[in-house]
Amino acid sequence: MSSVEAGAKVSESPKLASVPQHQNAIMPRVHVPLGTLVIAMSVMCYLASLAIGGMLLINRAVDKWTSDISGEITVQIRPVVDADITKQTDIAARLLEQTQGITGVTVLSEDEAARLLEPWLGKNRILEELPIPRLIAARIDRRSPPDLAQLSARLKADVKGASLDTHRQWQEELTATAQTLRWLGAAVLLIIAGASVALVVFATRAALETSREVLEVLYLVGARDRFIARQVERRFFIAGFKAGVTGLFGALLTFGLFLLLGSTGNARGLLSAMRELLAGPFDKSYADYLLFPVIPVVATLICLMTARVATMRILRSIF
Amino acid sequence: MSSVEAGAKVSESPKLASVPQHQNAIMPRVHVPLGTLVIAMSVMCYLASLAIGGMLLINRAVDKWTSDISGEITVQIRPVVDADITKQTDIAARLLEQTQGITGVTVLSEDEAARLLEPWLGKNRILEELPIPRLIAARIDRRSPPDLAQLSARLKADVKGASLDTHRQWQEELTATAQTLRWLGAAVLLIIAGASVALVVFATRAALETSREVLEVLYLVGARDRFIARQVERRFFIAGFKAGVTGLFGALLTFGLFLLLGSTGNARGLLSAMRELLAGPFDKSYADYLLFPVIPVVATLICLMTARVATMRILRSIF
Amino acid sequence: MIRFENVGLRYGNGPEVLRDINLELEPGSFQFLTGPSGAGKTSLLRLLFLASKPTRGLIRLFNQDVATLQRDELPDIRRRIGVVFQEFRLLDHLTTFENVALPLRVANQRSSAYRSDVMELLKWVGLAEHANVYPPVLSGGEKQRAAIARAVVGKPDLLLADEPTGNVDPALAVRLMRLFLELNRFGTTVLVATHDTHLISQVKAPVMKLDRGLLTEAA
Amino acid sequence: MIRFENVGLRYGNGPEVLRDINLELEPGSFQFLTGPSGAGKTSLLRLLFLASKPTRGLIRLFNQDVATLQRDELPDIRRRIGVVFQEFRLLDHLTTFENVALPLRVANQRSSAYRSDVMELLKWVGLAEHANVYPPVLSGGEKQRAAIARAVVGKPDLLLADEPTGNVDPALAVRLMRLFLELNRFGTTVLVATHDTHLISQVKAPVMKLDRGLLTEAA
Ligand SMILES: Nc1ncnc2c1ncn2[C@@H]1O[C@H](COP(=O)(O)OP(=O)(O)OP(=O)(O)O)[C@@H](O)[C@H]1O
Ligand SMILES: Nc1ncnc2c1ncn2[C@@H]1O[C@H](COP(=O)(O)OP(=O)(O)OP(=O)(O)O)[C@@H](O)[C@H]1O
Ligand SMILES: [Mg+2]
Ligand SMILES: [Mg+2]
Repeated sequence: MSSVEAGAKVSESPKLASVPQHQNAIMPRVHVPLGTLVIAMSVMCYLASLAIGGMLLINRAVDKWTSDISGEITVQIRPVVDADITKQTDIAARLLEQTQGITGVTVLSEDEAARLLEPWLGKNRILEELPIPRLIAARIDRRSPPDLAQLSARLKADVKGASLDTHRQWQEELTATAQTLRWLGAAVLLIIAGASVALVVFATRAALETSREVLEVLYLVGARDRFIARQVERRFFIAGFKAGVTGLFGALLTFGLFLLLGSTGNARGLLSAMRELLAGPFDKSYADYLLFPVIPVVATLICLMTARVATMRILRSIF
Repeated sequence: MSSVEAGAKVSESPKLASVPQHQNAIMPRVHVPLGTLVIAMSVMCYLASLAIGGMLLINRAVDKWTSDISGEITVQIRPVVDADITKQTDIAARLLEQTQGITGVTVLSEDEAARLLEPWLGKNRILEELPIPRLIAARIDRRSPPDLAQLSARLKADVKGASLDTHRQWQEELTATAQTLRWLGAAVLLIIAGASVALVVFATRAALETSREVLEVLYLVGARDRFIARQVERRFFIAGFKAGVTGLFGALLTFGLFLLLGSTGNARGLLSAMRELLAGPFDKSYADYLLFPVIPVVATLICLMTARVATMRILRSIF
Repeated sequence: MIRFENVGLRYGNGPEVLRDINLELEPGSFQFLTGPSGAGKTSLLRLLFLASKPTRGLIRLFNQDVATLQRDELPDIRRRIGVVFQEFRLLDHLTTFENVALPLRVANQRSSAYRSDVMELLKWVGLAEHANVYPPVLSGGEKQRAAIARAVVGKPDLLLADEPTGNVDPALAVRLMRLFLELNRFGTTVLVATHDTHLISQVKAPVMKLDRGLLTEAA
Repeated sequence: MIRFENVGLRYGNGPEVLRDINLELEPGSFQFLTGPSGAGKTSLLRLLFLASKPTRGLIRLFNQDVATLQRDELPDIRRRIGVVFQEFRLLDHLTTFENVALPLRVANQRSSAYRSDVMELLKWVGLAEHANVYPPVLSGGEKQRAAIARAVVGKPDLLLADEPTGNVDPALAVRLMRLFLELNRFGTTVLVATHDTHLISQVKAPVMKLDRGLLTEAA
C-alpha cells in the first residue's frame, strides 16, 4: 500500500538529548525555490558569455585585419602598353625607399602578387590567366607616417600605370561593420542584465510571498528587516554564483565545439574564420579574456544586490 | 505604525450568506509560482525563434545564390595575343546556341562583365583597369541539361582562350557551409527543447514540493492523481502559451530591429545582406514562415505534456 | 467495520509509537479515544485514514485488509471516511465554503448540486456569515468548525475526529458533539480522540484509553 | 504596563470585532481572558503583540503609545513580548530546538550562549527527546508545548498565551500553567486567553470575559 506519508518521510528517531550540531537556514529551502532561477540565470550568463565572446572575436578580427592592412601600403603597377612594367616597378620601388616614414619596401614577384590577391578573389579560375599587375608592399613607420596623398600624387606623376592603395576603403567598411556589431553586442549585454534583474526581482517576490508565514513568525519574534534580508540574500548569492559558472562553462564548451567543427574539413567560411581567431595566438589581448571570469562575478553581484534591494522594498510594502 | 498585518490584508467583510459565484483554483497561485518559468521559457522561445529565423535566412540565401548560379553557366574568353577576342566570343556564342539543353545565350558587354564580377572582387581598384575577359552567360534548361564536360571540351578546342565556368566550386562551398549551419541550428533547437523540458520538470517539482500540504489534504479528502495533475497542468499550459507568444514576439521585434539597422547607411556586409534577405519577396517559401506560429504551440505542448508526465511521476514518488 | 490485530507502528527507526493494538469497532458505533499528549492517538487515527501503514499486525477496514490495497483504490475508500484533523488542515487559498465543499468537488460533483447542502451545514456550525472568507481570517474555533463541517459534508461511513473541540467553548463543544451523534444515528461509525474529560462525561459512549502506545479499554 | 482606552477594532469594512475596550494590566499581574469562540480574544491579543492596530482608541504598552511607534522600533518591543499562538506557528523547516531558540537567534545571540538554557526548558516541557526533530512529526500537544517554550525562552516582560492548553491533557495543562506562574513570580506580566474553565478554576487569578467584542470584568 502506498499512501500519504509525509510525516513518516521526515521522521527521525527521537535522539537522545544531544546538543544539535548544525543549524538549519532560517529561510526554508522549499520556499525559496531557486532551481528555476538558476537555470534561467545560467541561460542569461551563457548568452552574455557568447555576446562577450562574439565581441572579442570581432575585436580580434578587426585588429588583425586593420593591423595587417594599415601598417602597409601597396603600390600597384598595372601593365601599360607603352612601358616596361619591370622598369616602372623599379622606379616606383626606388621612389618609395627614398620617402620619409617608409621602412621596408618589398617588390612582390608575380606569383606572390597573385597569392596576395587570393583572399579577396578566391581561386577564381576566371582570373587565373589574367595578366597580373606588379605589386610593391611598403611598411609604414607608424610613429611618423608619410604623407600618403603627396606620395600618391608623386607616384602617379613619375611612374606609368602606378597607383597607391592604402586599403582605406576596406578599413572603413570593416570598422563600420565592427562598430555596428559592437553596439549590438553592448545592447544585447544590457538587455541580458535587465532581464536578469527582472528575473531576480520576480524570484525574490515569489520567494517572499511563499514564505510569508515564515516571515510573519520571524517578525513576531523580533527579527529586523536587515536580518531577514540577509537570510534571503544568501540564497540568491549562491544561486547567482552557480548560474554564472554554469553559463560561462556552457559558453566555453560552445566555443570549444566551434573550434572542433571549424577544424573538420567540410566546415568553411565563417566557421573556419572563427576557428582561426579563437585558436590564434593570445598576444596582447590577454586582458580581454579576463572579461570571462567577470561574468560569474557580475551575475553573483546582480543576484545579491537585486535580491537585497527587492527584499527590503517588498518587506516594507508587505509588513 | 506599520506592522505585521497579514490577516488584516486578506480580510473581507463577512458577507451575507450569499451563494459563492466564482471558484478558486484548487492549486494555490503562490505555490505554483510560474513567473520565473514564464521568463525562462520566453527566453527559450526567443532563442528558438532566432534559430529558426537564422535557418530560414540561410535557406533563402542558399536558394537565392544557387538558383542564380546553377541555372546558368558562364563561358569566359580571355584575351589571347594572337586572336581577336570579339571574334572568339562570337564563335563561342554560336557554339552555345547550337548546344542541346541551353535555352538563352547572352554575350555580356565589358561593363556588364565587370559588374558581374563585382560581388566577388569588390570595387577593388587594383583590378579596375585590368583587361577584362569577355563573358557569355547561358541559361540551362534544367529539365534536360547539356553534357557540361563535353561542352567544355568542345569550347576549349574550338575557341581560343575560352573556358567554361559552371560555378560548381562556389556552389559546393556554399552548400557545405549552409549544411554545417543547418546542423548547428538543429542542434541549438534540440538543446533549447531539452532545456525547456528540464525547466518545466524543475518548476513542476518545485510547485509540487511547495504545495505538498495542499496535496496531502487533497489526497486525504479522496482526490485521484489525474484530478490533481489536471489542476497542475492547467497552470503550466497557460505559462507555456504566454512564454511562447512573448518569445516569438521578442524575436520578431529583433528581426525588425535588424531590418531597421540594415537600412541605415552605415551598416554593411552581414547586416545589409540580412536585411535584403529578410525584406526580400516572400515567394514560394511561404510555408517556411509557418514555422514561427508553431513556436508558441510547441512551447505550450512542451509545458503541458512535461508537466503532466512529471506531475504523475512525482505524485507517485512522493505519496 | 474496523479491526486491529496486534498492530504496531514505529516511525523510521524510532521506538514503537503503537504496540499490540487489538480493537474492533462495530458499524454504527460511537467511541472515544483518550490518553495523554504523545500517547499515539493521532497515530492510531492516521492508520485508519490510510495516511500511514502499520509496521506490523493486521488492519481490516470496510472488510478489506489495508495491506492489500492498491494505490488507485485509496481515493474510493477515503471518500467513505471523514476526518477532522487536529491541526484543521484547511486550504488557505480556498474560501470556507470551498474548503467545506472540497471532498465533493474532488469527487467531481457539480457545485450547483451541493451548494445548498453545504450552506445549510455551514449555518449549523455557525459559519454561514463566514462562507466567503478565507481560513486565515477565521478565529481558532471557527477554523475548527470548518474542519468539522468538511469532515461530515460527504456523510461518510466512518468519521474520525482528532481533538475536535480543543478550540471551542464548552457550550459549542456540546453542540458539535450533537452533530456527531446525529450522524451516528444515521449509521456513521464515529471515533473521537480527545483530552476533554468534560466532553466525554456528557456523552454516554465507550472510552478507549491509550497510554504510551498501549490500549486499555474503558476508563 | 498595558492600558486600553476605548479601543475598537474592525477588519476591513466588517463589523467591529472589538468595541470600547477599556482595561489596565499592572506589571507583574496574571490575568485570564475568556469568552465564546469568535468573541475577539485573539484579536485583542493581536493588538498587544502589534500584529494589528486599533481602528480607534488608545493603547499604551510599556508606557508608550503604540500609535506613535515607528516601524524600526517594533523589533525591540516585540523582543520583550512572548506569544503562544493559538495555531502554534512553528517553522516546519527548523528543529524543535531551533524553533524554541528562534527569538534568541533572531536577536543575534550566539547558539553556544543559549544552548543549555534551551535544552533545560525543553526538558521542562517534556520535549527533550524531540529536540532534533521537526514540527511535522510532533504530536499536537508536543507542538503546543514547543510553542509555549518559544514564548517563554526569552524571559519576556509580557507573556501572551492564546489557548495554550487546547491540545494537552489536563495534567499537563496544570504543569504548563505552573510554568507561567513561575515566570509571573519573577515579574512577567501574563495574559492567558482560554476556554478551559477547568484550568481557570485551578488558578487564583482575575478573569476577563469577552462577548461579541465587549469586555465584562470578572466572571
Ligand atoms: N511522523 C512521525 N514521525 C516520527 N514520530 C512521530 C510522527 N508522528 C508522531 N510521532 C511521535 O509519535 C508519538 C505519538 O504521537 P501522536 O501524534 O500519535 O500523539 P497524540 O496521542 O496524538 O498526542 P497529542 O494528544 O499531543 O496530539 C509522539 O511522541 C510523536 O512525537
Ligand atoms: N484578519 C481578520 N480579518 C477579518 N476578520 C477577522 C480577522 N481575524 C478575525 N476575524 C474575525 O473576528 C472575529 C473574532 O475573531 P478572534 O480570532 O478574535 O476570535 P476568538 O475570540 O479568538 O475566537 P476563538 O476562541 O474561536 O479563537 C471572528 O468572527 C473572526 O472571523
Ligand atoms: Mg494528536
Ligand atoms: Mg482565538
